[in-house]
Amino acid sequence: MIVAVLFWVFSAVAVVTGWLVFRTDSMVRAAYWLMASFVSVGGILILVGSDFLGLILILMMAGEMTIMAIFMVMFMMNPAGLNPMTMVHQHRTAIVSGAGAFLALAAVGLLAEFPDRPVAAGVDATVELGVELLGESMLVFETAGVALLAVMIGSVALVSKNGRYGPADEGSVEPTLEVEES
Amino acid sequence: MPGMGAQMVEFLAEIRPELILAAGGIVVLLVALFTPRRIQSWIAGGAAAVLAAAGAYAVADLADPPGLTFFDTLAADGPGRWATLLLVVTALLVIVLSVEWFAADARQGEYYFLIVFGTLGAVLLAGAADLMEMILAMMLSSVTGYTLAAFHRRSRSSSEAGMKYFLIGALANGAMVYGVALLFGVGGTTTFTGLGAGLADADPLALAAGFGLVVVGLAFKIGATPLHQWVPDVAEGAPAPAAAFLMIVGKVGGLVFLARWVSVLADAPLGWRALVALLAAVTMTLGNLVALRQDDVRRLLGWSAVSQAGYGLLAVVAIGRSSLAVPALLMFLFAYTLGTLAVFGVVVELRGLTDRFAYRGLARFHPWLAAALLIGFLSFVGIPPLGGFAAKLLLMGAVIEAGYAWLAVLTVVNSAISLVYYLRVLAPSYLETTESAQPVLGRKAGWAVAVAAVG
Amino acid sequence: MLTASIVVPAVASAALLAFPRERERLARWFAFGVSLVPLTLVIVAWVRFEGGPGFEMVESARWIPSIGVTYQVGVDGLSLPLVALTALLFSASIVFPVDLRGRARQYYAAFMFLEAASLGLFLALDLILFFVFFDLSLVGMYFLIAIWGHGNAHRSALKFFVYTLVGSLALLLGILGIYLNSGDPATFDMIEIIRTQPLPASGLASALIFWAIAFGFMVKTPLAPFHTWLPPAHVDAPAPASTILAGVLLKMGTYGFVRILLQMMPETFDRFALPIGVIAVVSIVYGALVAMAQTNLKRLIAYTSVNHMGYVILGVAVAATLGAEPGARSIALTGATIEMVAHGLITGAMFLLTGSVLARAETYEMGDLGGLASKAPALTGATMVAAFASLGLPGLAGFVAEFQIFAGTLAVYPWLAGIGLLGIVITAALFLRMLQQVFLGPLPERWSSWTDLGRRELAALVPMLALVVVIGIIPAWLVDVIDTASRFMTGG
Amino acid sequence: MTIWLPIVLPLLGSGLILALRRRRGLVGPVALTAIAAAVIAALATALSESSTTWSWGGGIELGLSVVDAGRIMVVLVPVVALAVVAYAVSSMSEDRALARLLALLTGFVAAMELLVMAADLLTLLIGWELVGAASWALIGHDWENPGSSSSAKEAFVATRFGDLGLYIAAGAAFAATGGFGYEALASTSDRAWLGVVAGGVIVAAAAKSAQLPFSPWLFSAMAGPTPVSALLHSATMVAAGAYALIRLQPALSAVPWFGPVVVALGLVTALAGGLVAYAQTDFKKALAGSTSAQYGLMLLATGAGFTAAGMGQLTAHAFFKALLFLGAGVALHATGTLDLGKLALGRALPRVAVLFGVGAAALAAVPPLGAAFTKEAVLAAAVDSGMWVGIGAVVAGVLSALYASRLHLLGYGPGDRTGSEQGPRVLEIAALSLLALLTLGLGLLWAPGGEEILQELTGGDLAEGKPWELAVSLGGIVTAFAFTWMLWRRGSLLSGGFPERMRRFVAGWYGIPSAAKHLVVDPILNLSRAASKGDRSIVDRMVGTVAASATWLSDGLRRGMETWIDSVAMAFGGGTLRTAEASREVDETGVDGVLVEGLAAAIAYGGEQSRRTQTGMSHHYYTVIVIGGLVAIILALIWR
Amino acid sequence: MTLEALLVVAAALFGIGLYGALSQQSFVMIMMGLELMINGAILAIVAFWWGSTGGNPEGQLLVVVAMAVMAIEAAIGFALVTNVYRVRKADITEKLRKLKG
Repeated sequence: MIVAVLFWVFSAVAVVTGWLVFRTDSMVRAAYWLMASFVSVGGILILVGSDFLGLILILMMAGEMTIMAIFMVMFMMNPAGLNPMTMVHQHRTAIVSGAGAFLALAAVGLLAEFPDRPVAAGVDATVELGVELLGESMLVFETAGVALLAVMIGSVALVSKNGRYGPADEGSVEPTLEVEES
Repeated sequence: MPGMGAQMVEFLAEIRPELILAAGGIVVLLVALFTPRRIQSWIAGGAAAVLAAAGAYAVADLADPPGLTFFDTLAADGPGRWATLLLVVTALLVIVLSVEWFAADARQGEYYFLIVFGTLGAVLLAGAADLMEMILAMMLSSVTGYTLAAFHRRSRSSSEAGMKYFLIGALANGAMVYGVALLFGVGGTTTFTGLGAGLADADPLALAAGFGLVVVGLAFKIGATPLHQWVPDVAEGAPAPAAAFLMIVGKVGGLVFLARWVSVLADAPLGWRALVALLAAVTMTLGNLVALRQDDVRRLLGWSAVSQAGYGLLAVVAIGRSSLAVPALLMFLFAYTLGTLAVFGVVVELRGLTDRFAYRGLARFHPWLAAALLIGFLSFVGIPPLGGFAAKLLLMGAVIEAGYAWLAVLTVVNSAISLVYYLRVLAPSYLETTESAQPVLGRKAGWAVAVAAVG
Repeated sequence: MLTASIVVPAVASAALLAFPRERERLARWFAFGVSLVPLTLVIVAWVRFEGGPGFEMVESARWIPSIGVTYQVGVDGLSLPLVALTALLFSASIVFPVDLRGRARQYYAAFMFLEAASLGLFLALDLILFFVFFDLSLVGMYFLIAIWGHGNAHRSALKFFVYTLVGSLALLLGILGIYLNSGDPATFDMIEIIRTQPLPASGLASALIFWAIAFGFMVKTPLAPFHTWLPPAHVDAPAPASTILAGVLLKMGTYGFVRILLQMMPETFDRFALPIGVIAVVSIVYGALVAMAQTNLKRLIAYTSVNHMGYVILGVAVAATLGAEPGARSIALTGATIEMVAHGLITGAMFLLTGSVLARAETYEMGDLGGLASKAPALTGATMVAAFASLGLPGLAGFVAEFQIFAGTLAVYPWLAGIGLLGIVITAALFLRMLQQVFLGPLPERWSSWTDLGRRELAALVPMLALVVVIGIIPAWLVDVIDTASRFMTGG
Repeated sequence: MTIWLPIVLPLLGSGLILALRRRRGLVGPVALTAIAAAVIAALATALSESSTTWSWGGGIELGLSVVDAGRIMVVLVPVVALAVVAYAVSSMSEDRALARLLALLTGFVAAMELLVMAADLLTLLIGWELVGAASWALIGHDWENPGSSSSAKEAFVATRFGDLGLYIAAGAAFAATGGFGYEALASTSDRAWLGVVAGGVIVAAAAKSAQLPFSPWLFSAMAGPTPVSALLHSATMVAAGAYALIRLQPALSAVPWFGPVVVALGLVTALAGGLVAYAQTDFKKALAGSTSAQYGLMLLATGAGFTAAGMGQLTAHAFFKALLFLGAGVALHATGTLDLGKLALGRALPRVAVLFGVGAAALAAVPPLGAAFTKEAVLAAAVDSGMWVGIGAVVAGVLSALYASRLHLLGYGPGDRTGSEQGPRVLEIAALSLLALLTLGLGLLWAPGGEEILQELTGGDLAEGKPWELAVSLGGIVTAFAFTWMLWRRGSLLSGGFPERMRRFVAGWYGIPSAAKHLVVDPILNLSRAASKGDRSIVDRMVGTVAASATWLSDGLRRGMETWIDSVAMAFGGGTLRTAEASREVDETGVDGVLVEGLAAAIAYGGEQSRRTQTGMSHHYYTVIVIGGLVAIILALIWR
Repeated sequence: MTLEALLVVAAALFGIGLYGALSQQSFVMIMMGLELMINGAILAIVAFWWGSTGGNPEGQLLVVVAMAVMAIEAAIGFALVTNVYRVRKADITEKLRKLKG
C-alpha cells in the first residue's frame, strides 16, 4: 500500500520535474529540476528493491548536477545564469516527436506481452550485482573502466588550457597549404 | 567461486589482442605524459609497436576454431578476428599518415593514445556477443571518435565536427540504451546465446521497438541513414588522418557486429531483413545523390562513405540466406578500408587540399598520388580487377541469392551515378593541368602501402 | 602462348609509363614493336588452329577457386578471327600519326593497356575474366578520348564511360544470374557452362538474365535506341581511338551476344530471337537513314556503324532460331562473324582516313570539302575502297558478310530480310554522296595546297584495305575457320 | 582453267594500263591487245564449253560455265568492246584521263565476262554488282563536273535498287536448294521459293535492262563519254538483264506467271520506249530510248519461251547499237552538239553516214540484215504467245522503223553542213566499219539453215515463223519510211508530228523521273532528315521526362523533410521557386539534349535537392533521426 | 505498482527528454534532455529486472552500464561544449553551420 503511494508520488515528481527542466527560464534551475527528477527515479529504484543502484543514482546525479550548475555559471557568463531566457526552436516538431515517442513506448509497455517473472523475494540485489560484476560480466566491467579512462583523457586533452609545455592547444591546427615545395 | 581465477586467466589468453591494445594504450599514455616535447612524435612509434603486436596476435588467432569467451560476452569467430586484423592495420596506416600532420601539435601523445583506444573500442564492438558489451564498446569507440574529430583545438571546423558528431551520437546512444532495455525485458538476458532462445517467441511489438532503437544506434556507428549526417561533417572538419580513421573503424566494427546480431534474430518474429534492405537502399542512394554536386573533395569522400555504408548493409541483408554474405561483408570491408586509406592518404599527402579544382595537373606533378586517387576511386566504383569489384560482385551475388535482386539493380544504378562524381575529381587531376605543383607533406608510406594492397 | 599476348602489352604499358621523359619516336617504335608480338602470336595460333568443335589452346590457372573463378583463355573459330583483327588494328592504329599533345608515353601506354584488355576479352573463357576485361576496356578508352580527343572531349568521354558502364553492370547482374544457376558448385567457367547449359529454357529467371545481358551488349554494340553515346564519342575521339572503338570495342558487344547469349542460353535466346531480330533490323534501317542526313563526315561513319552492327545481330538472331533449318542458321552466323571482322577493317580504315582529313582540313564538315581527288589520289582511292566495301560491293569484305547474313535470314525471317535489304540501297546512296561531296566536283580554293597521305598513314591503311580485298575475293580461308565454330553452335 | 582467261586477261590489261598510265602512247595498244586476247580466250572457252567450280568457303561451291547462250555472249562482249575501245583510244586521245577510262573499260569487260559465265546466282550477283559499280565510275568519268558524278550516282542507285531483286533471288535459291547453282534451281520442287527467285530475277533484269519503270536511268547514264554509252547499251551493262533472263528461263519457266509477266513487261517497254525514241530530240537519248524498246522485244521473246529469238535479237542489237552510238559520238565530235535539229551531216561526213545508215537499217530491221531475221523471230514468238501480243510486236516493229529512219534522216541525212567539220580518224572509221561488217554479216542467218544454227548456238528454240508476219512487218517498215520521209520533207520530222508539250512529256519518259523523285527519293531523304533530328529530339524527350520525374521525386522528398523542419509556408514558397528552377534545368538539358548529360543533370538536380536535407543544424538532424527511428520500428513491426 | 505502470513512467521520461533534446537550442540544455532519456531507460531496465526477468542480475549491471553511458556523455559533452565555445563562441546549435550541404 504505502509502497504504491510512494511509487505514484515519485513517479509524478519525476515526470513533472522532468517537464519543468525545459519550462524554466534559467539553466541553473533547470539543472536542479533535472536532479530532482533523477532523485525521484532513484527513489523508485529503491522501492523495487535495488537499493544500491538507487543510492548510486541519487548521489551521482546530485554530484553531477551540482557540477553542471557551477559549470553553467562560469561558462554561460551570466551571473548565476539566473537571467530569464527562452532558447527554444522547432517547438511544434519537438512536442510532436516527444509525444510520439512517449505514446509509442507507452504502447509497448502496455500492449506488449512481457514474460511474467517477478524477482524472488528477499534476494540481496547488491550481492548479486557484485558477483555479476566480478564474475560473469567481468569484461563488461573492464570495458566500462577503459571507456571512462578514455573519456577522462579525451576531455582533458580537449579543454585543458595549458598543458605540459605551455599552451595546450598550441599548433593544433591543420597544416597550411601555403608552404614552399619541400 | 572456485576455479574462477584460473578460468579468467585462460579467458584472458583468448583475447590477447584486446589486452595488448588496452595495456599498450595506457603505456603509450604514460610515456607521452613524461616525454620531452621535441621527441613527442616518437610516441607514434610506440603506438605503432603496440598495434603491430596486437596485429601479430590477431594473425596468430586467425586459425583458431570459432567460439565464445568470457561467459559468452565476446565472440572469437572468423569475422571478428578478420575485423580485428583489419582495424589494427587501419590504425597502423593512420598513424603513419598522422606523424607529419600532427608534428606541430603539443599534445600528440593523447592523439595516439586515442587512436589505440578507438581501435580497441571497434575491436570489442566487432567481437561483442552481448548487448551490454556492445553498448560499452560503442561508447568507447564513440568517445574516442568525438575527441579525435575535434582534436584540432584551434580549428573552427574541427571543433564543429566534433560537436555535431557528439550530438548525434549521444541521441543515438540514448535511444539504443532504451532499446537494449526492451530487448532485455522480452529476452530476459543480454547475451546472444540467451537471446537467441529468448527472442524466438518474444512479443513482436516490444521486439520491433527494441530492435529498431538498437538499429538506430548501429546506424549511427556505420554512418547509415537516418544517422548519416555526421559523416560528411567529420570527413571535412576532422583532422584528415583522424577522418580516415573514423570513416573506417565505425563501419568495420558496426557492420561485423550487426551481421552477428541479425544472425541471432534469424527465427525471431521480426522484419529485420526488409528493414535493413530499406536502410541500405536509402543510404546508398542518398549518399550518391548528395555527393554528386560536391566540390570539396573531403566532403565528397564523406558522402561517398555514406553510400558505401549502404553497400555494406547489402551483405547484412543476405546474412543467413546466402553463403556469400559473410565473405562479401569481409571483402567489402577490406576493399573499402584500403580504398579509403588510399584516397585520404592522398588528401593528407596534399596537406588536406580539398578543393577539387585545386587538383588540376595532379597526374603531371605527382603521378603516384594521382594513381593512388585513380585506383582508390575506381575501386569504390567497382571497376575490376580492383578490390571494390570483387566486393560488389560478392555483394550483388549475395543479395540476388537472398531474393533481393532489386537491391542489386539499385546498386548498379548507384555505381553508375557514383562514377560521375569520382570522375569530377579525376578529370581535373588527369585531363587538365596547371603550372604550379601542389605542396605535399613529406612521407608517402601510407598511401603507397594502401595502393599496393588494393586489388 | 595466348596468355603471353595479353601479358606482353600490359607489361609494356607499365614500362612506357616508367619511360624517361618524352621521347616520342622511341615510345612509338617501342609500342609498335610490342604490338607486333600479339600479332605474330595470333598468326602462329591461326596456323596451329585445327578447327574442331569447342575450344583449342586452352590455358587455365586457379584464381579464386572459392567462388569458382578461374583464369582461363582459349580460342575457337569465333574468337580467333576477332583476336587477329584486334592485334592487326592495334598495330595499325599505333603507326598512324596523331597529335599527342606532348604526352606520348601516356598515349602509347593507354593503347597498350587497351590492347591487353581487348585481346583478353576475346580470349577469356571465364565470365569474370571476361567482365574484368570488358570494364578495363572502358577505362582505357575513357582516357584516350578524354585526354587526346578534341571538341567536347570531356563530355563525350564521360558519357561514353557512364553509359557503357551502366550496360556493363547490367551485364554483371546477368553474369551473376548465370553463376547462381550454374549448379553446385557454382562456376564462372564458360566451357563448363556451355557444356552443361544450366539455365532452364523457360521461366522468368532466364528471361530476366537474358535481357539484363542483352541490354548490356545492346548498349555496347550499340543497337538503336541505345546508340546515342556512339556518335559523340567517335566525333571527339582521336582517329586511332575511333578505329579501336569501332573496330574492336563494338565487337565486344556482338561477340558477347554469340558467346554468352547464344552459346550459354540458346533456348532462352530462341524465345526472344524475333524481338532481337526486329531491333537489329530497326538499327539497320534507322542507322542508315540517320547517317544519310549527316553533314559531318565522322558522324556519318559512326551511324553506319550502327547500321552494320544491326546486320551482325540480325545474323545472330537468325542463328538463335532453333526451329530453323541448321544450314541457314549456320550461314547467317558465319556471315555475322565475318561482318564483325569486315566492319572492323573497313570502318577502322574509314576512321583513320577521317583522321587524315581532320589533320589537313581541321573540319569534318563535308560541305567545306570537295574535289580532293585531284590533290590526293591515294586518299581518294583508299576512301573509295573503304566506302564501296562498306556499302557491300562484291569483291570486297563487306559483301561476303552481308550476303551470307541475308541468305540465312531470308530462309528464316523473309520479311526482316526484305526490310533489312533496304539498308543496302540507302548505304549505297549515302556513301556515293559522301564520295561526291568530299572528293569529286571542283576543288575549292582553300584546299589548293592539300597534301596526299603520308608514309605512316599508308603504312597503317594499306594492310587493312588489302585484307578487305583479299577477304572479298577469296573468302574461303576465313569462312572455313569461322564455319567450324558456327556449325558447332548451330548444329548445322 | 582456260575458263578464267576471259576474266583474267582484261583484268591484267586493266592493271597494266594503270601501271603505265604515265606513258600515254602505250595504254591504247595495251588495252586493245588485252581485249583481243580476251576475244580469243572467249572463243576457246565457247568452243570447249568448259566449266569450273571454286570454293566460297563454308562448304558452298560456286561455278563458272559456258553453255547455251553463254557461248555467244562470252564472245560477243569482248568483240563489241574491241571496237568500242578502239574508237575510244583514238577519239579520246586528248582526254588526260584516257588511261583511267581504258582501264575501267577493260575491267568492265572482265566483270561482264564473270557475269556471263556465272553458273550460279551468287556468282551472277557478284558480276552483276561489279558491272554496276564499274558503270558508276565510267559514267562519272568526268568527275570534276558535279553534274556527271551525281548522275552517275543516280544510275548506280537506281540499278542497285534492282539488284536487291537478285539478292532476294539468291537468298531464296539458298532457302530452296541450300545452294545457288542454276541446275539445282531447275530441279527444285519448292515452287514457293522458286517464285521468289523468279520475281527477284525479273526485277533485277528490268532494272539493268532499263525496262519500265526503271528505264529513265539510261538517260542519266548519258553523262558518260560516248564509248561508255556504246558499250553500256550494246553488249554489257544493259544486256546483262536480258541475258540473265535468257540464261535462267529454263529454270524459271516452271513458275506459271514467269512467262506472261516478262512478256507484258517487254511489250509495254517496247512500245513506250519506241515512242520516247521517236520523240527525243537529243541524239544519244533517242538512241537510249530505242535501247529500252529493243530490250523490251528481247524480253518479249524470252518470256514467250523462245530464248533463241531473244538471244539472236540481243546479238544483232549489240552490234548495230554500238555502231549507232559510235556514229552519234562522231557527230558530237564533229559538231559539238547532240541536238538532232542541228546535225544532218550527210554531206559533211558521207562515209560515216553510210555506216550509220547500215546501223539504222538494222535498227529498222530491214531485210536482209540479220537484225531483220531476229526481229521476225521475235515477232513469231510474240504471235505464238497470243494475237494481241503479236499485234503489239508489229506496232513496236513499226515504231522502230519510224525512229530508226527519223534518226538517220535528222542525224546523217543530207543537210547544209559541208565537209568543214573535223572528220573521224582512221581508227574510228575502222571501229565503225568492223561493227557495220558484223551487222551485215549476221545477214547470213537468212541463208538456209540459219535457224538451225541459231538454235544450236543459243541452245534455245525459235517459234515457227509464218510468211504473212514477214509481209506485215515489211509493209510496216515501208509505210514508216514513207511517213518519216514525208514529215522530213515538211521539215516537221524533229517534232515527229507531236504537239510540243506532248512531245516533251513523251521524250521525258512520261514524267517517270519526276514521279520517282517525288514518290521515292524525296520521301526517303525527308525521312532520313527527320530521323536524324529525331535522334536528338527523341533523346531530348527522354531527358526531359527523366529530369522532370527526378525533380518531382526529390522535390517531394525535400518538401516532406521541410514541412517538418521549416514551416509549411516556407516549403510552399521554396517549392514554387525550385520547380521554376527545375523547369529551367529541364529546358537546358532539353536544348543540350544528350542522354547521359541530361540524365546526369536530372540526377544531379536530385543531388542538389537531397543536399538541402544537410542543413548544417543539429536539431534538424535530430528531427530526421526521430522520424527515421519511428519508421524503422514500424517497418520492423509490419514487414515480418 | 506494476510493470506496466513503471514502463509508462519510463516512457514519459524518455519522451520528455526527447522533447527537450529537440526543442532546446543550448547545447547544455540538449544534453539535459539526453540525460533525461537515459533516465527513462534506467527506469525501464529496473522495471524489467523487477518484473519480467526474475531478477536477472544482468539487469542491475545494465543499469550500471546506463549510468556509465550517462556519465561518459556528460563528461565528453562538457569538454566539447567548452572547446567549441572557446573556438567559435558558439553555445547554441544555430551557431554551428559552417559544415553543411
